[in-house]
Amino acid sequence: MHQVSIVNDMVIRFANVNGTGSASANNMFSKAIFRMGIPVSPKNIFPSNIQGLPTWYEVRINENGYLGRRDGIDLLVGVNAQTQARDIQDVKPGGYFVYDSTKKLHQEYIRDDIHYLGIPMMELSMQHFDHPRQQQLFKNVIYVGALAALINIDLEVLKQIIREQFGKKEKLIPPNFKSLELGYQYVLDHYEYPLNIHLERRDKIGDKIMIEGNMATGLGAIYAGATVAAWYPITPSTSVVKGFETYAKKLRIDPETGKKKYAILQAEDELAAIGMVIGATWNGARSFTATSGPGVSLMSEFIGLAYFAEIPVVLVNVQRGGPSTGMPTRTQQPDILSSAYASHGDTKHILLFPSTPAECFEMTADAFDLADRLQTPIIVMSDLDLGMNSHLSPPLVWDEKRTYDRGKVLNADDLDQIEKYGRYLDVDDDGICYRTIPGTHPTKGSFFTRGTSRDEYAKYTEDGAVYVRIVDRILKKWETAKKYVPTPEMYQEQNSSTDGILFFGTTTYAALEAMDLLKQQGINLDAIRIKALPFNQHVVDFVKAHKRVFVIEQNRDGQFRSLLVNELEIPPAQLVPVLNYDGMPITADAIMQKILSNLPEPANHKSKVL
Amino acid sequence: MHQVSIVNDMVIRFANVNGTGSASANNMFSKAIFRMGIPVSPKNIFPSNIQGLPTWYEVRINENGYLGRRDGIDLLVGVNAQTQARDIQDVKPGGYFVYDSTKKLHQEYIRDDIHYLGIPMMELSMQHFDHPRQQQLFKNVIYVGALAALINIDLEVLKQIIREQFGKKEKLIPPNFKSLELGYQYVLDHYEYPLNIHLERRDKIGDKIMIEGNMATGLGAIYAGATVAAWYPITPSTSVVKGFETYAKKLRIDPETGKKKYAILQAEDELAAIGMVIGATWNGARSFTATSGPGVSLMSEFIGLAYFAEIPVVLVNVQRGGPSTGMPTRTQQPDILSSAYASHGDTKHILLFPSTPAECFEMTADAFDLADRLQTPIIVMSDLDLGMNSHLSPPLVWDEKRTYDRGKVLNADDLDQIEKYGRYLDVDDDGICYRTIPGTHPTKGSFFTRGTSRDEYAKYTEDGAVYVRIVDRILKKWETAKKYVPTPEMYQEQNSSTDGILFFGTTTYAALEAMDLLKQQGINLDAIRIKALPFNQHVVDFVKAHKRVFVIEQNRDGQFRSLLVNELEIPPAQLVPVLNYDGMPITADAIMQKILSNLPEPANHKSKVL
Amino acid sequence: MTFIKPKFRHPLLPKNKIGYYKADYEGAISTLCAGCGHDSISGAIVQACFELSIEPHKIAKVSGIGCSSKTPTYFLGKSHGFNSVHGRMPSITTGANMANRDLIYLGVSGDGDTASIGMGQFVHVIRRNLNMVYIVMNNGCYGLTKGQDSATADFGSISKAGSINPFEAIDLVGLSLELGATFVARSFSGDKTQLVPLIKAAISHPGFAFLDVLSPCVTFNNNKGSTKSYDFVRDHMEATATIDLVPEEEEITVAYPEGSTTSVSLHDGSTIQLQKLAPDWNPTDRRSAFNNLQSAKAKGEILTGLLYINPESQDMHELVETVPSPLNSLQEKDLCPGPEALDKINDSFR
Amino acid sequence: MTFIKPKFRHPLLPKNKIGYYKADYEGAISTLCAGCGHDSISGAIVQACFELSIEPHKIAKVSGIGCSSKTPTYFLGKSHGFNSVHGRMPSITTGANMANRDLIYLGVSGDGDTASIGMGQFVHVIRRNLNMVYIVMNNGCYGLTKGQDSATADFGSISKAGSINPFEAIDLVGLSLELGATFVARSFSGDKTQLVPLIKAAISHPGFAFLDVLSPCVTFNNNKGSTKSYDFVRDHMEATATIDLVPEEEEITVAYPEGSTTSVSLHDGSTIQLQKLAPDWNPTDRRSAFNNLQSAKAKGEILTGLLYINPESQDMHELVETVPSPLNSLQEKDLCPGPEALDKINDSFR
Ligand SMILES: Cc1ncc(C[n+]2csc(CCOP(=O)(O)OP(=O)(O)O)c2C)c(N)n1
Ligand SMILES: Cc1ncc(C[n+]2csc(CCOP(=O)(O)OP(=O)(O)O)c2C)c(N)n1
Ligand code: SF4
Ligand code: SF4
Ligand SMILES: [Mg+2]
Ligand SMILES: [Mg+2]
Repeated sequence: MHQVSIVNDMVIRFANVNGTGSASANNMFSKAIFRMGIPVSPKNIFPSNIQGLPTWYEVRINENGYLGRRDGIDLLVGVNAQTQARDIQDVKPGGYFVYDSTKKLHQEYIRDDIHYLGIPMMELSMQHFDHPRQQQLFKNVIYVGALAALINIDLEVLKQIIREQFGKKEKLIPPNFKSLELGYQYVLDHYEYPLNIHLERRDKIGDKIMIEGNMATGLGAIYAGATVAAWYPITPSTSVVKGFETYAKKLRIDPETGKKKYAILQAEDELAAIGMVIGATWNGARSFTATSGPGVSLMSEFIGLAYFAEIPVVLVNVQRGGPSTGMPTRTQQPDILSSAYASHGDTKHILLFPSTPAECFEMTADAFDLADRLQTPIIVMSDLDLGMNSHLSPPLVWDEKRTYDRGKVLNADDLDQIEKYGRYLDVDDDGICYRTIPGTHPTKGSFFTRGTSRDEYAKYTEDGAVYVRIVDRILKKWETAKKYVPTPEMYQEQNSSTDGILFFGTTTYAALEAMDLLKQQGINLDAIRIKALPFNQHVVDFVKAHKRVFVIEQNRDGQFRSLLVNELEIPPAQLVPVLNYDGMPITADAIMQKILSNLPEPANHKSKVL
Repeated sequence: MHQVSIVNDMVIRFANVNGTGSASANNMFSKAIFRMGIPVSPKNIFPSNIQGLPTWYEVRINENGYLGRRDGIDLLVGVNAQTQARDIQDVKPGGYFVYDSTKKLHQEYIRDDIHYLGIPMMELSMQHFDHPRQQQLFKNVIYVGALAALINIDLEVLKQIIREQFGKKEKLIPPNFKSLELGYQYVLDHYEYPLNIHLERRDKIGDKIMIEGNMATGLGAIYAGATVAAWYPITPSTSVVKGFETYAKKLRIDPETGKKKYAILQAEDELAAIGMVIGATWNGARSFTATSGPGVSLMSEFIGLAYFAEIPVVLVNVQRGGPSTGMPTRTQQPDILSSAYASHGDTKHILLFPSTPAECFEMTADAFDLADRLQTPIIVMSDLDLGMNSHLSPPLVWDEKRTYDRGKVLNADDLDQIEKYGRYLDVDDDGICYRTIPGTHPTKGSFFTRGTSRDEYAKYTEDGAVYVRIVDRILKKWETAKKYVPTPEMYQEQNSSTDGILFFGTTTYAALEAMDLLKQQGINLDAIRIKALPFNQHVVDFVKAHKRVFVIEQNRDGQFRSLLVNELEIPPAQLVPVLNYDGMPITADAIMQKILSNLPEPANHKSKVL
Repeated sequence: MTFIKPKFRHPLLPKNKIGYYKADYEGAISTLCAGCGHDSISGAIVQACFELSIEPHKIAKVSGIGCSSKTPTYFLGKSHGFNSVHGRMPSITTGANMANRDLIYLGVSGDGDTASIGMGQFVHVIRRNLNMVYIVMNNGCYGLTKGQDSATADFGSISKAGSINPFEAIDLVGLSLELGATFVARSFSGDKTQLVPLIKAAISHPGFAFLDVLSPCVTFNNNKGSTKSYDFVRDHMEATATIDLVPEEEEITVAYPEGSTTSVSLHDGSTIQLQKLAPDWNPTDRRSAFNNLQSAKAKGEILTGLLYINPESQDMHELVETVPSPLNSLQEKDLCPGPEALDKINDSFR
Repeated sequence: MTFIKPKFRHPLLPKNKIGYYKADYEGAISTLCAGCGHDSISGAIVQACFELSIEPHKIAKVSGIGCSSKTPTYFLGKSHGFNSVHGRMPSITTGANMANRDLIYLGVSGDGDTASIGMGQFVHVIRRNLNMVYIVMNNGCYGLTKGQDSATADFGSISKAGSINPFEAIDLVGLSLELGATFVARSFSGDKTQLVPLIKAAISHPGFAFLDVLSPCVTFNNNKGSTKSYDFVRDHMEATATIDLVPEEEEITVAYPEGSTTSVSLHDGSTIQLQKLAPDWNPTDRRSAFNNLQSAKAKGEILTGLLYINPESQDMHELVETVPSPLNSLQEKDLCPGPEALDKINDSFR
């Protein structure tokens, strides 16, 4: 079982019980690695429950920047008795199992192909703290201290994090320090350290930040000038509005009066939440809501209203697992079709697919411009993995020169210049009409917004020809949208393979790693990452340029693939589905295997010499 | 302007004001033609309003049985001053305009290519009736009398209809007779009759009936043994539950106690309506709801629950026009995608597509068997045209030997035989598991129904592998369903053309006529009518057997075509959309034109000599 | 009823304080049934806004779906309107109001729209004390979908012919009192003398002002004890299974002094008892409003007037402490923290 | 809290009239937070059903979504259960009840589940007087989504630390009284002496029986005035921006005589005042229930006990006049009119 050193490349998993305060200790652990300049990516695997059930925290550390999920645990910190048997099975041969040796390990749990490292965490904690609640809490910090010694985390980095975190509650600093040291010292006294898998400081982070997607989304709404946020709590979207609120409180309070330049409305349900958004944007404010699958289902009647009455809406869908309540604390990308075609009747909606927190920020801000420009719902398609886990991300960027695009809105002066205003007149021949905000002008520009058919002057009509004119014009807007939505990212200067790989959102992490893995086997794939629906010409060109395109997504039914076929009229056989839908983020390995199994003639896929 | 006689082939339109009692007079008109043995098909074109707005009643009479809508009005009865100008324009050259000559016709309305026939309807009515309300009502009967003379309707047939209708309110019979005669006599006295377009008795009806689709749907639910109907009023579905109630009152009241063997629940909204259905079927009753697009949108969260928790649901979607409130009194088939994939997450639902009232009856009854057998929502996709208009239909049939298929339900004895019951165990390897009804057995068979992920024993789990097993098994059920759903109808013994035509629901009427029109031009198309999703092998074979298939549907986005591509992996280019979405039923002519414009090489499409 | 309305305005017609004619507050011609109570309420709204000298474009009209919800087309043609979806007017109005606190929000709904599908939103808009007028045009039935019972059926305590409504009616006035609404009133569509001042008071109230207005449906309020002519209509409709015959009726008007009781005869000949609060009624006492309401109900009477007003009402903006200027008037410079602030934020995530 | 429950049953343990042990009414081990009030209510339900000698499989348990809605897993393991979707328990129960009037329907919901998203269905199930027990486990917050205010916050009239809830609480007891509920009661999770008989009475009531049970949330009911140890938890959570530290607490129990008032100290040190109805309280007088409720509220007290019962209650089946046998027991022969009847029907359409 002697192994060579593996530096800065490992997966560490913590097996905890929720409600025991492990979250903060685990976060501290990841942050320290980040601060040591080593790329790191933690994932929370938590139950739909508040206290007493198993929860895992899985950290991938990889100095090459591969931060998608990877199977195979190198080191597992197992402090949950309920799951110990299974946890031990999950350690990969040659790996480590760190456990609380206050209680003896079951004899039957012993595998002979892994290492066991007992630390008497609870015992140490009880020796130093009186109150049971503190004993429980600091036990977690003790194992962080132990890990610091075992895999070589800089203790000072950890302490600095504690200092910053408890700056205002100073009395909490010494017990945290103490706990760290207890664990650290125990390892020093009892084990050879560091282990063969361990860390070394690097400078691989650059200006990157570590942030949850939902926080970045909330910040995007702040920067885009949203003033009315309406929502109803639902995992995993709840922290979007929380992020918005956190920064609104910091940045949007009138310093003199203490009054708010924003309103956050906790609605009575999701129907009301999106209704409030529609009311607010109709009335000229920027407004948004965030929800997850069940919420989108409930919102679908209203989404259709916004589509047909042409009202800007920004809706963040932080997707979670399964139909119905499903797996509410697991990740998937299962709402592609239900979001794209939400609501009855002929409707289709603009979707944005961020894949990093920086894009959550940027695309959320873009969503407001797009909504105002295109006067229609814009759905930001995030997911639990992106939204609720911290990700290493490029910093959030706000271009100094950027200004809000409020789209075609007429003010009083504009109206004075117009002979006869028609809300649904396609003056510019781009499918987008001019809207007016209530209260703008004493005599001109008022109209009746409605979900029923109406003519160009917003007058109710049951005339079929007029209806056709209006819905065809709305379709023209869809064409226009292609100019405005973010263009896909290409990962090659020029296509060089007959096969392509296509992905979006959080499948990106694993997809890029899989490409590199395949390249190592001499298989070169062209790649495209899609950022928005409607798909524009680049997507068409990419698909056309390849005999076969692997479409990677995280749902059972290959929904994104359906969307591609349907919107671009692609022969389905050209698109090979690569699916994962067990609620855990897809791994590079799974992608690679699936692609390999589809490549009977590997020779074809070697890079062409140009 | 002299023309040859046209017998039993015409379109007659009545232009009325709603709320004036014209509906009953118009119905009487159609019924009389039906009773004269001549195929007839009336369509109501009514506003979303109760009184005072234009409404039309368009009757196609065709002894060859072509009863889809046809453009070009042969005779228009224009008794609505508001629309007279437009109505007159709609009469085809050589046609007739019958109007109330109590008021003089505007000079500018005079066209020289049509005939004007003034009848002083109001004047006649006022001469014979005192009360304004009666004057208004009988004016309508007067024009029916006039038409009887003009186009040769048997007066006795009309009188018999009146006798039957007012059997219990005898005092209403004489004034109706009187009115008929007033109109009839006026024509006799003032015009040459009958016109060159007129009727002659035939025997082309056979055992057919004339009934609204919704009434047949309601009857289907009665026959299938539905006991709990939960609904919320919405046009055009309201009359489904009304139909159910009408017959429940007749057939389902315990004669001794006067108590009901059914419960009709007018819910507070559509969410509650489908919730009640789910509760009732979970508890072992047959139950259904009927709604239209906005209702389906509101139901979508619950539809996902029923899909995932595997609860039988029968949902009738009587489709209407447009997204949002849209054109609530116009017909479309615009909810194909939103019904097939209703709800967030990976879901797909079984759809049935009736095209006649007889099929509304049969498929509704089937829907209950399918729901019980497959333990999932079954959506009957009707539409306004089918549901709210009277159609000439084969009689409703209930096979004496038919018995309810209640699917896999375990009773107490079954349970006693089972060691360990698992609600979601795929015992028979067809994806369908055994359910139990609450209260069945004191100690065995109880389980917890839920929308969250769970294992084969209905125990909550967040284990991804179990989730995958369950949703894959649900997909297996989808394959099994192909065996159970109605198979498509083929219109040829053997395929004989390179091109096919594919349709479903109410497009059938016009599609079949279009085929004949094309045949007259030497163009022969193979045809298939689809009755259900999932599509089975017949559909695959049909599409494969043809170079090109025209898909006829009534929505903007070609939703059925998308469904075909998506479910059958068909190259989209093979399917040519033929669309109509102005809210009026599609015409044979429109289909023919579209197909012709897509047939550059007509030679190819002539029938092959076999 | 549709006919052409004259555009011409007589120069001697009265103007209000801000120089508008009453016609400036009117809307398109109504397409409701002749005699429908809803039209009377529209008229009262026009009158109230005219008398209050509100600039029409400073009003936003919001409604759900139903005959009642169509009425905003028929008044205040110079105001923006939003005919939203069934039962969701309150959420639309909430969003709109939060975006711009400076407009007047006039919400119109029906008893189906409010008491059934819209119940949840109704309850919660009351709870938030949103500054708006909320008028329910209450006819005890679903007019637009052809006369099904609503959850407020039967205000006359006489059960409907044919289908006897087996359920307790929801009293929206009692309900809103219980929920702490800060302005609660009831009136009758045809009682202009009472209705116009109530609408004016509701508009002036800083918070949620609820107005339950009984509004007879000509066509579907087919109560027992109806007159001969009604029988004729019913017989005809029953025999032919069509409901296409709408009797043209006159608007029902009523005038009776405060503190008294009157009996109103509806289109179909049935009657309801209205009781008007006395002039010395103290509308700031919520408990006595409750008690009076219950007593009247026990007597089969319907209490009308301003039952309750909370003079201390604080509207939602005050409760959630937004800035005094409308949120929709804030500009990019007020809202966007800019790149430097973002640098600091980025730093906090390192 | 998860641990293994012993399966062994002592032969001397008491059985009820129909021969069941109390354990036969228990469910799976709770996974709620230690000390959660909801678990106490589950215990009371078990006790009540045991004492009433109901066959467990004759009960159907229905709930929405939330910590409270999870509890049906933790009691009556031999009964069918349905954990439906958020806020929609009433409609599921309505359908179920209409299908089979012979079972007992036990609906469990939370204050979020009922007073927010579920408000519409709550109001309407009351109106229909569906024969069911409707228990709201009322903790004034959204437990499962981590502690947001609910519409019933704040039952202790002490505003929450951090975010002060600006809105009036909805009093579900007052609301259901106003809506004409035929059985209205309130209790406290830890008051077994009061709660068990109330649940038994609710089960026995032929109609809608509403039970609002105050049920403190250990984790998120973080009121002001909390004890030192709570401060520590809060400080830690605030500083680390995590809410992963749940204090293990004991169940709060209380016992106080009828007619008296008691003050209950919650986990976080804050207190609420409970007032128990006197033994001679007449629960059939709806108006005095109203008045008492208002008076208690004015004093900052929460009235507990059976406030109102309508002894004439007729449940929905009686109102809509269904046959006495359960509809789900009717067979094809009872339901299907057969081909001959269809021939006649066809004829009527010719
Ligand atoms: C989601 C949805 N369900 C149902 C309908 C059909 N619908 C239109 S109006 C209406 C009832 C209106 O009743 P009410 O609010 O009392 O208005 P009234 O017509 O009586 O004035 C219904 C059910 C709809 N438009 N949308
Ligand atoms: C449609 C929908 N929206 C939101 C949620 C998220 N959610 C789950 S439980 C809950 C609130 C539960 O609060 P309450 O009913 O008071 O129960 P408690 O946990 O406090 O007992 C919410 C909002 C959901 N499951 N479904
Ligand atoms: S149906 Fe009734 S509510 Fe609707 S417009 Fe006519 S009278 Fe008014
Ligand atoms: S979070 Fe609150 S309500 Fe939920 S289980 Fe814990 S203590 Fe109970
Ligand atoms: Mg109404
Ligand atoms: Mg709660």
